[in-house]
Amino acid sequence: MSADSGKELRIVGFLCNWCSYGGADTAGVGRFQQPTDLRIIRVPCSGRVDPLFVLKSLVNGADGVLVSGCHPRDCHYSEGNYYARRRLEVLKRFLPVLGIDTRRFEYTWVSASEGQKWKTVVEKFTEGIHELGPAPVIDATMIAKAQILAATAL
Amino acid sequence: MQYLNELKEKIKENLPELDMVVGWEQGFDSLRASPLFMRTEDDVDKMIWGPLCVHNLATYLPSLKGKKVGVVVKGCDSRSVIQLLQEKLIKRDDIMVFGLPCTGVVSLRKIQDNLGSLDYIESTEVDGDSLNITVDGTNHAFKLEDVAANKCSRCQYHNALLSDVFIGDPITEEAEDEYTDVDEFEDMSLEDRMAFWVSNMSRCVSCYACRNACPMCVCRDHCVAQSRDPHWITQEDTVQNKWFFQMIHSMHLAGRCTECGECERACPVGLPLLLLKRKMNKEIKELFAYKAGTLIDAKTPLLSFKVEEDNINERGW
Amino acid sequence: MNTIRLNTACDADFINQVEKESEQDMSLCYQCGNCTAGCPYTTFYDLPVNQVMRLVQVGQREQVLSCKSLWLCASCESCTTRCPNDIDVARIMDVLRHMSRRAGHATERRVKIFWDAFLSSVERHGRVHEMGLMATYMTKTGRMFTDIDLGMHLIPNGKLSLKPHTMIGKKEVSEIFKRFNEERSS
Amino acid sequence: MKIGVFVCHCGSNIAGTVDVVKVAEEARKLPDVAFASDTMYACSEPGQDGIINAIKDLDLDGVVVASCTPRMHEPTFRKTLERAGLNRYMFEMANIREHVSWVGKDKEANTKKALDLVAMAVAKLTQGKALISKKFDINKRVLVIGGGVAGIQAALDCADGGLDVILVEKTTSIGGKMSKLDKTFPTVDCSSCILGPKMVDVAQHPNITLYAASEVEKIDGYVGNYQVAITKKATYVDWDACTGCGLCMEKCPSKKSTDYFNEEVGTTTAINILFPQAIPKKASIDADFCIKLIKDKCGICAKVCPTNAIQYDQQDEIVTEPVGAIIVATGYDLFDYTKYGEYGGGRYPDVITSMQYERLLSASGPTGGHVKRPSDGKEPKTIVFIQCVGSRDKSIGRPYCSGFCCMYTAKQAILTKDHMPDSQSYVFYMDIRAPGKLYDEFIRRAMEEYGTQYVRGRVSMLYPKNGSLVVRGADTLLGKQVEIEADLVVLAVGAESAVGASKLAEKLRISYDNYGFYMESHPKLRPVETNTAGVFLAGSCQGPKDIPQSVGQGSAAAAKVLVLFSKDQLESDPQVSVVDIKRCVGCGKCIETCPFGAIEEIDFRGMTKSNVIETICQGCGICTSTCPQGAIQLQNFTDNQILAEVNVLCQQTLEKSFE
Amino acid sequence: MSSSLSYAYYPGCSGQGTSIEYEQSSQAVCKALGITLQEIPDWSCCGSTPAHTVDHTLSAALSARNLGQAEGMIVNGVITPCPSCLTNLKTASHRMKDETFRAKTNALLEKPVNNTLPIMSVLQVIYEQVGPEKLKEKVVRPLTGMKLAPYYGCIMNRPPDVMDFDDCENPIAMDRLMEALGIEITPFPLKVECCGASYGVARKDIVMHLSGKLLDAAEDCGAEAMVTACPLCQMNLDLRQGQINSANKTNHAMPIFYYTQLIGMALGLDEADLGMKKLCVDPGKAFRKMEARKAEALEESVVRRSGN
Repeated sequence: MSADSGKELRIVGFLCNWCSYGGADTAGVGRFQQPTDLRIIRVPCSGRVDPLFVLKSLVNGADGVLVSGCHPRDCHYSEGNYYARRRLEVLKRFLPVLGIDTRRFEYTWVSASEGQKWKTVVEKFTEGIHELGPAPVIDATMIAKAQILAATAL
Repeated sequence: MQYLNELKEKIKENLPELDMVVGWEQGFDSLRASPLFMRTEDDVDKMIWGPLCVHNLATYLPSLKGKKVGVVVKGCDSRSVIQLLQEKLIKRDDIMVFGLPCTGVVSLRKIQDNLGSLDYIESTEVDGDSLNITVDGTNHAFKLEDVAANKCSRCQYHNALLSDVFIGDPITEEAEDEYTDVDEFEDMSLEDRMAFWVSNMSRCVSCYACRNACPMCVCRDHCVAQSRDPHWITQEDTVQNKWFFQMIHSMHLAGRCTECGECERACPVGLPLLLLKRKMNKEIKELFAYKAGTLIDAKTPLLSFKVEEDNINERGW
Repeated sequence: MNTIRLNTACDADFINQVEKESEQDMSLCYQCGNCTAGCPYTTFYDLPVNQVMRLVQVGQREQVLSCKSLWLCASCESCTTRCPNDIDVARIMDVLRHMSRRAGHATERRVKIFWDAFLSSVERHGRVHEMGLMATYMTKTGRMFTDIDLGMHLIPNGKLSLKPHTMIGKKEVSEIFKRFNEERSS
Repeated sequence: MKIGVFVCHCGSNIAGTVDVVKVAEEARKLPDVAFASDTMYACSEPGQDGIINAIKDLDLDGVVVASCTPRMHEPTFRKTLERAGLNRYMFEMANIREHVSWVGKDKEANTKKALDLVAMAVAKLTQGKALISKKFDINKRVLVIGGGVAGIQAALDCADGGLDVILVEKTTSIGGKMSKLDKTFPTVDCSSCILGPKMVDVAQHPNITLYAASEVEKIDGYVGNYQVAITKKATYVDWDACTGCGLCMEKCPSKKSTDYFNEEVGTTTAINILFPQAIPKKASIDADFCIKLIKDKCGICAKVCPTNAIQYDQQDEIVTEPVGAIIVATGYDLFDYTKYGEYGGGRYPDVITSMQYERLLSASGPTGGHVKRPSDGKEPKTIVFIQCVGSRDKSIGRPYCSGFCCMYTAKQAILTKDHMPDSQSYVFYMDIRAPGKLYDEFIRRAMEEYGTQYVRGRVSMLYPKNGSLVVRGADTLLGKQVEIEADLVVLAVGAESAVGASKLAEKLRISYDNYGFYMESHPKLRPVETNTAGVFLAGSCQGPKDIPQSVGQGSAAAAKVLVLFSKDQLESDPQVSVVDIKRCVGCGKCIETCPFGAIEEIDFRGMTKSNVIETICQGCGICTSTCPQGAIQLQNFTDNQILAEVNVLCQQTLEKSFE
Repeated sequence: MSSSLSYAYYPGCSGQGTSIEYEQSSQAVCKALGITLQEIPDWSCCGSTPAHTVDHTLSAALSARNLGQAEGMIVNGVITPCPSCLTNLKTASHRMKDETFRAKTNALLEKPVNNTLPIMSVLQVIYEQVGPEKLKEKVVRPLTGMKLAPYYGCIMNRPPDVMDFDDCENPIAMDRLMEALGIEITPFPLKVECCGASYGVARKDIVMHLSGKLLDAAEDCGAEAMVTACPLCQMNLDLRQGQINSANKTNHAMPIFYYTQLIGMALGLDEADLGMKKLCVDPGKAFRKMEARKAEALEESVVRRSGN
């Protein structure tokens, strides 16, 4: 299913104010059309993104989470994205044990001038999320099913 | 009860300079040990040592900050001490470490699985590599190996890595840890993995015993799980909240967890909580060739960075 | 010169088709003329390459497909190599030639006959039989003395075999043509 | 809390693809929203008045404006709130233009998205609180990096405005690219005649300290209080003693040294004064060619120097200067045309760059202003100029127009005719870009009065033949391939970002585009500002510029600094981290990760705690995501504020777990 | 046998006919340089220019059949002396990196192709795997005194994305190899200009014009012979030199060598194996000039030495 057809999915973006948020603005100024699923939360720096925001989103119904910051070496705060890179990479690798598809989370580096790149990132990521479909919903039905599954597995 | 007398002697020798020494004594029955805070020589005589001494006593150190404290540690426990020192959560000058070589400790859960109930233990005897438990007049013999904690079979640190006083002969053998348990778990389908956690977490009673037992959980009264500012977890009794708490715990322990397994041991409903932390450690090891609690002078990977990372490659977005 | 009514005379399908078959974006061309500047064949063209590109941009199907230039491009890759916008111009020329062929044009008849003779030689023998190729060409064009002077050197030096190559899998090769033609006609 | 929501139409910019009325209607239903309406232009005077009136009439506690990017108008609306008596931080923006209406065409989806963004902003605002700025002193000195014409202008304007100026120049003289030019367009006046006096003014201005042969090593601090470490590179000459007499140059036996000033047309001596009008007029030694420094022989310059200024053992020296603002004017470099194999890749001596030609034309150049071609010293008769060499060419990664090449090529064609009346110039061009005052007229003059042949098309190759160069190009107007046998080929090389621009950007913590040009804060409205407070741009470091534009920007940047320094104190941004002293366990992890050293360890009633030094904190929030107990919170981006936004978006049905 | 220099060899059709001397000399030189050529079993025509003027899939299929034949062989890659074959093979391989195109191409073939082997020219292998240095060591009969214009033809290096060898505007591989033999290389500006390709038959005027220009330029820059790596170029310049002379009213007598012939000579291989006699324009004059210059140089050095 392509990103622009069918039901919108819930994609949360955390973008650093200086680079990627600016890049998304640049994409807007350039009128680069993008799928509409993404909602952007502005943060000062990718280093501000506690991986727990991502997990919190994923556990509570986000179908995808995207973090984007300045390219390595270009952090407005010199080092924020280096910390972010380690933390987010660890996070991405942690997801499988939870049973969450790693493709539901990605982090990228997009500068304020890269409007075209931002469009590509949004398109690619959104398309990927649509390919995965909606994230499993943790509701009573799922819990009941999980318990039966667990019981039979024993 | 190897080395016990020597250990007692050493503790008594050093007790005058210390506010207390933390060790183990027999708990409410012969199978169970509990922490012992020794302030007098009489206290020291109550001490026990052996495969029943399960608790990681390092857990008590941060809350005893400011006091001069001795602590008795097994190999695995010593890693927690090192990690606490590395993070400056305790002061080296304030603690005295009594290190021991350890061949493994029991898993009460495994024994319980065999006996059905642990409520009526009459006597417990450790004899070489076997464990004899009498319940209701019946003797049950176990091989220690069969009822040892999971962490013991893959133990790479039998001897305390750090000690001011080391008692006994160091054990030379060490096992490999390839995180096969993590790999096996991840062989299951994504759906099954998620179902596993959802069903497990639905049993969680939110008692926070896992957190309280964790030597590296140092926020204590200020745990974000129970605060409104920041308000990470809502008051609702949901699976999401419980599961998310375990994620918080894992993330907070990323690059810090020494895999002592206290979280899992302390859990009253037997949730496999160590698995999450081991997954985290596996990735930390692969990414940064780092193991928590092995070097005092090291820097925790997530509190540092390299401009060019060795193992993190851009995925070409 | 006729006036081209840019809005009504523009064949958008044509532009799309060229872009699709060549996998090139025609709008990238800003008419700098570098392709023409470097083209060794431009002296012989009726339309210089940059004008071919321009005519495609404005959707002039007939004029493009019926020009001689398409049949005189030797795919020397000069245009592609030097295009500042990384357009594979030679590939566009090739694609236009395909379209021209399919539309039944052959503005350089002898060139087409030569190429066709070449391919039919490959189809029949699996490899090109140079002597046979020349024979076919001469018969079809009626130019019986083409390069007869060269034969005087070639034949005695063993450089022109009278017999075609012997090849075991020549049927495999003709099958390729067969499948191609079947697919084409379907 | 009583929040007012204002949804902006932005004319049709937003309203065209977002149902703003519906967004406002739906916003009214959100918790804590006391008022919501749509407005044509929220940023206009009536728009702002509407906000003020609503605040006053309804006694609002906070405002959400859904319009364009906060990077544009957040400061505007914060001032609006202040005028209405509200704290400026009780404000959030929902970016429904750049992030919604301009990037999606589906009105229904856009409207839904816009409402989500509004709901997020409202939720964040409910967790916000009033923040008060602190005041701090500023150091009214300014650093200007780069001594080209933009930097000179900026330095002079600042100095005339009464500021102390530190001017740092990488080479041994100020003057930049302009000092290499013979004449300037469109007036054809002598470059050094108009630049020279300005250079002298710099040297003589009591408020300007000039560091030539120096580079910025490190920059610490923040707006108002920067500490700049400057490396003074060893010149092996004591500049306090050197009088610039030039005796050393006469006697230096190492005469094959690279002549950078003359673009390597000819050579110079190992000890040299960059050019006769250099400021400072001091000699320096090129260590790559000095026999004394390489082989420990020679030493002639030391013997002949009348003031004993030669110091072969001189070392680099680092000085630190405290400043309050920085103007970056590091200019550009020229495209390396050897990337073009079809132009010979540097193999043909008579294919030269426009800047080399400039030196050949210059009366103070290596040929004394007589155009002699490099291969045999003959005067060329036929000269071909090729434009867009390294401009507008995607295949070599230079898709942009360098802007000034059309003009300088016309100038050079005119000068060529002036120098050699019987010569003929040809210019291969793609488009002529001459939008400045008197610019197009100038191009016309080159054609009409000076007989320059303009050929519309690119050159595909050139090769030597019988002592000439065959230039093969296209005349697309004719639809023909054309050839010219030329005696000299001049390549109008484009501009690219200066070597080392990205490194300096990292030191300055400013951003740059894909080509290394520095990013201005807003392309139209804040063209000389950067996103880093106190750092301004002038000249070609921001993008290719000609002399008038560079001078204009130099003055503009100076004006911005003077405005900044017009107050005695600056207000600190209160969006800094704050420690909740109760929650802090004193582990020091925040101190470890803070890139600015803005967090210190303090003793609080016998316990170790962290404390944020407000003026140093830059507000990145790394500490906040580091602290496990959430004890240090970046104001306006607290965990609770971000969580509030997340919660708006991710509210999976909360099912009670079974017991 | 697993020599590190073992390649699947694609001779190309003209190697059996009009460029037989190129084929012979390539074989002989490779053998002498330790490059093992295993002829692709039952290879077929790549389709050359005519195929790609009809359809790109057909063209790719004709080439790909040969790549398929080579895939079973234990070799380091596929090599061919002919630039036209090279272009076809490489373009087919390049385009088949696209899944859809590969599927379309494979549909025309008996047996699908994996497209795994690298494809190179014999020139590239000699230049990169042997190199001018090693070649120089093996020279027994230096060709010092010979002045040559190197002519690469238009498609040996172009387009650079596909061909991925040497410089597309100023290739130097053949220059360096020839210099290793002692030959003096004259600066030749038209190294990559097209010779008129296969228009010799249908549009002779084109070849007369373009190849004529090449001969003029070679003579202008003082070359006494030309060296080339392309059968079509060689044929246009050599075999058609007479036609060119009469059409353009010139009287060139420019020998046109294959570079392999010259390497073979310098390595001391049997002339019969190099097909030197099969050239149309007699190279004798060029060799005589070379010998004369050699003798002159020898004399000069003797004089200089005795003068000391």
